[in-house]
Amino acid sequence: MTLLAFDWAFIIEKLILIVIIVLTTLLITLYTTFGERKVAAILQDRPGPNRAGPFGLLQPLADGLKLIMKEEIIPDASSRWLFIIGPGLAMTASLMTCAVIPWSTDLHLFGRTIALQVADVNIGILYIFAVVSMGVYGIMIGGWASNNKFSLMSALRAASQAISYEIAMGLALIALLMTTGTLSLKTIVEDQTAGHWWNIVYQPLGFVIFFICAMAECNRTPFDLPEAENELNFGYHQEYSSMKLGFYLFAEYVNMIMSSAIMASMYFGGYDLPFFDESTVAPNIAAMIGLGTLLIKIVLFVFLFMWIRWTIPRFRYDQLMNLGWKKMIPLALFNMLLTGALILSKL
Amino acid sequence: MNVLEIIFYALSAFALVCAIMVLISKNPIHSVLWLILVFFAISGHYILLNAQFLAIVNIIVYAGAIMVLFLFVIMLINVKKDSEPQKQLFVKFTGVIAGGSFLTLFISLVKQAMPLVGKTVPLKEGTIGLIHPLGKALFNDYVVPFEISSVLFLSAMVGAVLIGKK
Amino acid sequence: MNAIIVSTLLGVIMMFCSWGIKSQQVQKNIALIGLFILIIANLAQSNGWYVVDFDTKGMLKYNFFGLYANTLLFVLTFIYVWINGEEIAKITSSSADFYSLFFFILCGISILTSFDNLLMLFLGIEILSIPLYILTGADKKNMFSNEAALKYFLMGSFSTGILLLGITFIYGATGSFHLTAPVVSISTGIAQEQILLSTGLILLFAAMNFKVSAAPFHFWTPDVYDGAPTVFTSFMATIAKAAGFIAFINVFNSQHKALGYSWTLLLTFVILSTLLVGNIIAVFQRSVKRMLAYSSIAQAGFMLFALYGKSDINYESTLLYAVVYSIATIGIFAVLVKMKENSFEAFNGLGKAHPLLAFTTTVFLFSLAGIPLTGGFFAKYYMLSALLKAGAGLWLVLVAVVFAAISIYYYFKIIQAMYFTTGEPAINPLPSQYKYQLLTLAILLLVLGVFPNLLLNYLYF
Amino acid sequence: MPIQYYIFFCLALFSIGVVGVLTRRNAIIVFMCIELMLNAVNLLLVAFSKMYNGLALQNGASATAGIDAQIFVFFIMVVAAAEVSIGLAIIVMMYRNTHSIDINFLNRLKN
Amino acid sequence: MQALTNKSIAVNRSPMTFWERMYLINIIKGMMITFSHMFKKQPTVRYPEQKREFSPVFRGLHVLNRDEEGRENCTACGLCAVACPAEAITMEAAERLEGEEHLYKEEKYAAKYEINMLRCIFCGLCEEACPKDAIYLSETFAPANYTRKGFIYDKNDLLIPNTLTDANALAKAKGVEA
Amino acid sequence: MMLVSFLFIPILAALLLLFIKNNKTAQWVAILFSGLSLLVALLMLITPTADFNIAWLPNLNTRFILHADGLSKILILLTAISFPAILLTTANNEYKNRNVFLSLLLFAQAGLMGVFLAGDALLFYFFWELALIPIYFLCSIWGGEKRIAITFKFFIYTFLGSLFMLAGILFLNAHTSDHSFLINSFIHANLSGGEQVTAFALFFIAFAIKMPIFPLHTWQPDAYEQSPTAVTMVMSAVMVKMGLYGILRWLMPLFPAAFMAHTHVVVLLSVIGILYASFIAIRQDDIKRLIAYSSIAHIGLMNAALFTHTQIAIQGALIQLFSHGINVLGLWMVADIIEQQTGTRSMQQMGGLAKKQPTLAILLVGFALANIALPLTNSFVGEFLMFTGLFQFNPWMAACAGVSVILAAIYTLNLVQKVAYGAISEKINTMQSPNKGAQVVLIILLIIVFATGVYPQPLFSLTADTLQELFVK
Repeated sequence: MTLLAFDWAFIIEKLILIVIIVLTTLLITLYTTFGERKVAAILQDRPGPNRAGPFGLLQPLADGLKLIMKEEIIPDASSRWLFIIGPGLAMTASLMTCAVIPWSTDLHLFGRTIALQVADVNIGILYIFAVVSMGVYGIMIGGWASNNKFSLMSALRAASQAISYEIAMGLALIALLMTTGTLSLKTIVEDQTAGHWWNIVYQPLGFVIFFICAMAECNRTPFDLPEAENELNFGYHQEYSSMKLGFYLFAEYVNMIMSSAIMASMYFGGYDLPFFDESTVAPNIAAMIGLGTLLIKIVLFVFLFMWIRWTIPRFRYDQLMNLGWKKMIPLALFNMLLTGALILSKL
Repeated sequence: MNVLEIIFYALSAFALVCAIMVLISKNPIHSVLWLILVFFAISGHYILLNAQFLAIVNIIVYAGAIMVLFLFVIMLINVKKDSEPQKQLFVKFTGVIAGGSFLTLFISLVKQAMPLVGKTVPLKEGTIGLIHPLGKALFNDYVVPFEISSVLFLSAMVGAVLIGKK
Repeated sequence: MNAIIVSTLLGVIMMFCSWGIKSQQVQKNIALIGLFILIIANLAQSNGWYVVDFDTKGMLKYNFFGLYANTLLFVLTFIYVWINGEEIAKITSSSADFYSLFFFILCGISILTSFDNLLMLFLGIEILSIPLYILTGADKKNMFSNEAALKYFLMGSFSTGILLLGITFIYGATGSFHLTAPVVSISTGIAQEQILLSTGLILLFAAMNFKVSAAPFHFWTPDVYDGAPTVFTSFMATIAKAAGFIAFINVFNSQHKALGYSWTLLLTFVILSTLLVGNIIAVFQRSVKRMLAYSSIAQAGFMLFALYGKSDINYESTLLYAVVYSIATIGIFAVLVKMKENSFEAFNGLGKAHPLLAFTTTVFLFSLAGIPLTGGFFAKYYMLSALLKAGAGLWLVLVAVVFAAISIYYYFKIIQAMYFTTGEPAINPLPSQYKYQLLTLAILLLVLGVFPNLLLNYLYF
Repeated sequence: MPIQYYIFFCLALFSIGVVGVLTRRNAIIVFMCIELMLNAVNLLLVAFSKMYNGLALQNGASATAGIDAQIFVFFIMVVAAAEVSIGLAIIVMMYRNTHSIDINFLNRLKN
Repeated sequence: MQALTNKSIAVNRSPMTFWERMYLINIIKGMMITFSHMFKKQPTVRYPEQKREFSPVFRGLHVLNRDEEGRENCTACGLCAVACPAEAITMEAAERLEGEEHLYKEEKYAAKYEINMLRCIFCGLCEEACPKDAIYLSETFAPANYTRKGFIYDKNDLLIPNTLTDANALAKAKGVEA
Repeated sequence: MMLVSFLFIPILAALLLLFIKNNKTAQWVAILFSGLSLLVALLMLITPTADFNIAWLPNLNTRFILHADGLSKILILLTAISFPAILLTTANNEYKNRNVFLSLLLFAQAGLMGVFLAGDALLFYFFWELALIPIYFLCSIWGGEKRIAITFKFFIYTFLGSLFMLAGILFLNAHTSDHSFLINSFIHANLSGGEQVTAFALFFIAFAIKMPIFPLHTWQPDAYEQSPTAVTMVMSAVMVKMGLYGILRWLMPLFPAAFMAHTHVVVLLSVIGILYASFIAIRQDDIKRLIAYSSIAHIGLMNAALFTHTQIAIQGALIQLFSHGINVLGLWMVADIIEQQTGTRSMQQMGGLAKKQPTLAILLVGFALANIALPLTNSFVGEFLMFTGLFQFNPWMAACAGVSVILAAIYTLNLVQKVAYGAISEKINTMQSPNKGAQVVLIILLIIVFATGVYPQPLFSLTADTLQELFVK
């Protein structure tokens, strides 16, 4: 069990996988931005972008192109390097999460068994935590480097928000881990596939807490305090333009997808398609079905995110903190105790 | 020199450079960032020693929580780089001399330590750094300190609230 | 184990008391009841009755000394709260928070009196220190208090780093964190085989010196004691420090052999410099509070004598000294709290204005100075006796004696001010029972000054 | 990898921390240097832990030898987290009153 | 005070019950509301392709009219400029010379006639003021231009095409290719 | 039980006095109790006394032992006589908070009694300090103008000395076979030569400061001058005897070898001290200072006699312990009466006492003669024996010391001449006869002076056992 046991074929295989996953993720993200606009439009009884390409499907490309073409502005008084590093960090941190997500069952290609997961570490959930906790740096550094009051304030808000909700999130997860008994995402998903109930059945409260915290971590409305336009103009990326801004915007959507994927894997059986026996089809096809299932789940979650965004108004800052510290954490603790009690009573 | 050794030297050198940068950076924010890099390097070392759990906890706790707090506070009170008037040169000099002699002293001591000669640290092998053995040890032999550390947190919590509230 | 569990529970209860109960008087009474329960619980364990009895896997080791030290320190805390409750209430709107911190500190103390593993030592010290940092900074609006807290905190964390490096070296040498790990006894010098262990022990020694404010690691003490709110200085200088010494003696009574001859050398150096720094600088202080801070350094020098050798009298002397010194210091700080200013002049004419107060102050000062008929005499006596029994040279005793005589100088400055100079003492109004509380302390000291064995007999059940 | 290399490396890190504590004036940076010291100690503990584990494996003794050092590291991290919360609270409190976190201003007490 | 209408609703200030404070129900209600909008008919008019019917009183860009012989109606009397609340209209008059009768209806005509479309508020007062039926507000709208200057429409831009000289011109101008 | 009562009575009285605010009552209570202890002391002379011996601190192996042999008895007697005498003579003096004053004085008495009775080193140390601390407060509160600094100097001196003694006690304790503090265990302690010298030095410093011996005497004249007279009397009559007692009781038996090795040095120091004090005494104008320096000279002589380690000299010193106490007490009393009534201590402003107050003058002359050690006075016997012993020890030193007798005659007679004779000065003129109590006391003292001078045998027989013990071993 070591992370450093590798051979070259293995490395190449993983590299390819990483590239594919990252590219796919980026692609999906692109379309998530499109999806966001579309969902917003539909919820507001309007058609949404529909000009570029059929049904507006090329719209994200156009958006991206626009961002790239924009003028690159780096404010004079900013810390130049940090200003540049900030969005990169945000993007990297959000992309790194996908390394431990099991996308589907193993593929069998060219006589090799290829796991559709970059790294099956036995501390997968901790890894996710580590990466998530890194995510806040991008925002903080970017906000600070802009040398703009609004940016700084929103960076601070983002940081405190992230720290506050990480705790409740962790506590909610601990309750889940108590039922699963493993930290490896792969094992968690496999346990759910193997004819058991999905974890949501055991951990409904935990899921709700996790979901809310995930929303807060992604800075999604109603928790989008860091970029509250009416208070802080545009938040931490106020001074950003061009693709650096794009990175920030992208990172948010990547985060959203990743948290959806995590939630799907941890609470909703991951790539498990209910009432379907994978052994009846060829393994590769089963893997594809699994992948599709997971993607559908992700899409559903992403839709949920958007749906909430366009329904619920933004919190006030004190409300946000109260919710985090006075409601979520006690609730998560209660959930943990309850779980523990139940497990003990079962023993 | 195999790959592992190269990784060891690279990580060590990286960590040392970053640590020195922590020291000599004028801007506190830069110091924080360099320190984060040091922590990453140390996490790399943990992975090299196959202490996976500690590696990840190191990142979560140090890089993810502690340093965020530092950064947060520095931003909150907005320390500018000019706000730290420079110490006199000789103070710095003395400090460096003191640290240097500290290091030399201990290195010379360790060099004399006979029982260490020939002892090696196996890299990348061993299972004790994994979460299962650690968890077993933590909740069997070390359950008392584990529970007691909660007192520590309680007191820190009460303290932070006491100091923080108006 | 009882003490640890009960004190934690009480700490949590006090924590919630600050929500539910607004009356400070009630809070104080709850704290007192809690301390009483704690004392009872600890006594129960001394008699073999447990709340929870489980295998600590060698983390904690209970012997009678530790339990008895617990009892004594809890009683001291009880006295401290009993006397200073009102004063704590003045600092804050809800003293329950502070009481809860006290209980956490007591938990740390109960760990420090009974640990058998360096991990527990580390945790104990931290549990003890963190609330102390807070207490130092408790007076939030006061710049001095803030500064003291920051200074204490930075220095404390630094010493924790040193402590940890020491522990690491010890682990590197022995492969275990247990105190009872095999230590080869070497009589002369440090052998090559032991070099890592010795280095670790020396680092540990330095860090522990830091915690008990022995020179040359004392420099934080005056500032911190001066800056902290006086009531809390009283606590820090007495109960917390005593716990530090008990931990000190617990570690080094089994471990110092690895250092061989150098141990004596090292200890002698530390003791001498502590005595020198504490006493000499105390002479020149103009503020009583600062003088007491330096004097506490000097007293630490005396308490270090107990580390010289390994015999029963070390434990006896540590306990007696800790208790007597704590009572006297709590008393003198309790008087100081009521003074409007900290200068010596504030005491002018106190003997005339408040004879009882002045009398108790005199007893406290006598005890600190080690004058017979007060507990301080026997405390010092036991220390010197321990020193001689450990085979230290007579010259060290003489040096100690000379410093004791020097200490007379600054302690008696207060007595002179109280009795021999006329003036209006700048004193806050005293509650009626306050004098009698102080008188109780003074009588305790006098009783211990004639019959110290009242305290020590229980060590040999 | 010989254990000495780890010791040297960790001591170097530790010393850098010490130098920082001695030379810097900004309280936060001093505090950060203290964290650096703690990290150096952590790494050293893990190295020792692996060393003893390796020895035990060679001798065929219990495979969990040396695990206590890693547990210790875990506790150090726990304590460090608690300490940081307190320390930063104190620093912020101090800043509120004095608008400075320069530890050289702390000499006010001496007068 | 007596309420004038019964439309106002008294604010309920009773403290919220536990369930209300949980907000869960209300959140779900709100979510349902938004969700239900997914299936509602979209009122959007897909503009360039679809166009909404204008009301008969729609007031678009101005045109200067010609009479049935293709002559300009405007006599540069200036009433429109006077009537214009935004002061968007300027003009210069000139006397009709010999041989220009086929161009201008009266002896006086507008040698220069400019409307600043950036100022114009499309109120239609000019139309009402004109005694000669010379100015009309058409149904065209949403002009686009690259410069501000481009929005100052002169007479060439305003005059409707002369159907006598170019039969298709009007249709072309309207964008309805014959 | 009799021995305990010596401690018990004054302490009880002292505690009682704290609650008596009335000056008159307080005075009478104090006199009553001190008289009671005098009675007990007299009783002790004629009945056999049993040791008092109970365990005190078992784990320290220390016992509460009170033991009285001849040496103790003679000093107990001196103490018991001094206190009622002092209280009676100073009954009219003005002291604010008289009850506290008296209480402290009686505490000091208890301490002194304890010192003379203790048979256990730790107990001895305890009483040693108990005697010191009340004196510190007495001098600092009720003393003269420069009292604070001077008393503090006195206190630090003696306290440092006693701390050295404590170190010595600890040292000896560590070397006894049974780790006890009993004097017998100490005598049998297993000490090498060097260790004996060390311990000897530690003890001797404490005693030398207390006596005081040149060059450690600097605290004394100032302290005597600045203290209230009652305290001065206690100090010079009784407290200085603590040092001599310590030498006899502890130093000689415990460290015989070291003692013998240092005799010459100490005697030489003493002789220097004697001469030095005497010369200074001649130049004094202040009565109190004169008596103080004279006291240094006498004590120096006694110390020299002790260190000759000849039986005859020690015999003399033993008697002189008592006699000097009585003499100096008388002198102080007369001086105090004069000072109280005239308000001055300067001899320049006095004269003609014999004409104005003949009784007082006679008393003064009587005590002055005793101070010079004229034959028929009590001092003569003691000094004669001491000089004889000193001469046996070293004739040259004896000669030098002998000069002091002449010097003593000069300054004492000078005192008498200036005070008692000559024209009646302004100040003396206002004097009235002293109160009855004082007169009675002085007369009794004078009777003792001459009685023991004529018939010293009781004193010899009282101290015979001590001498026996010292020289048989």
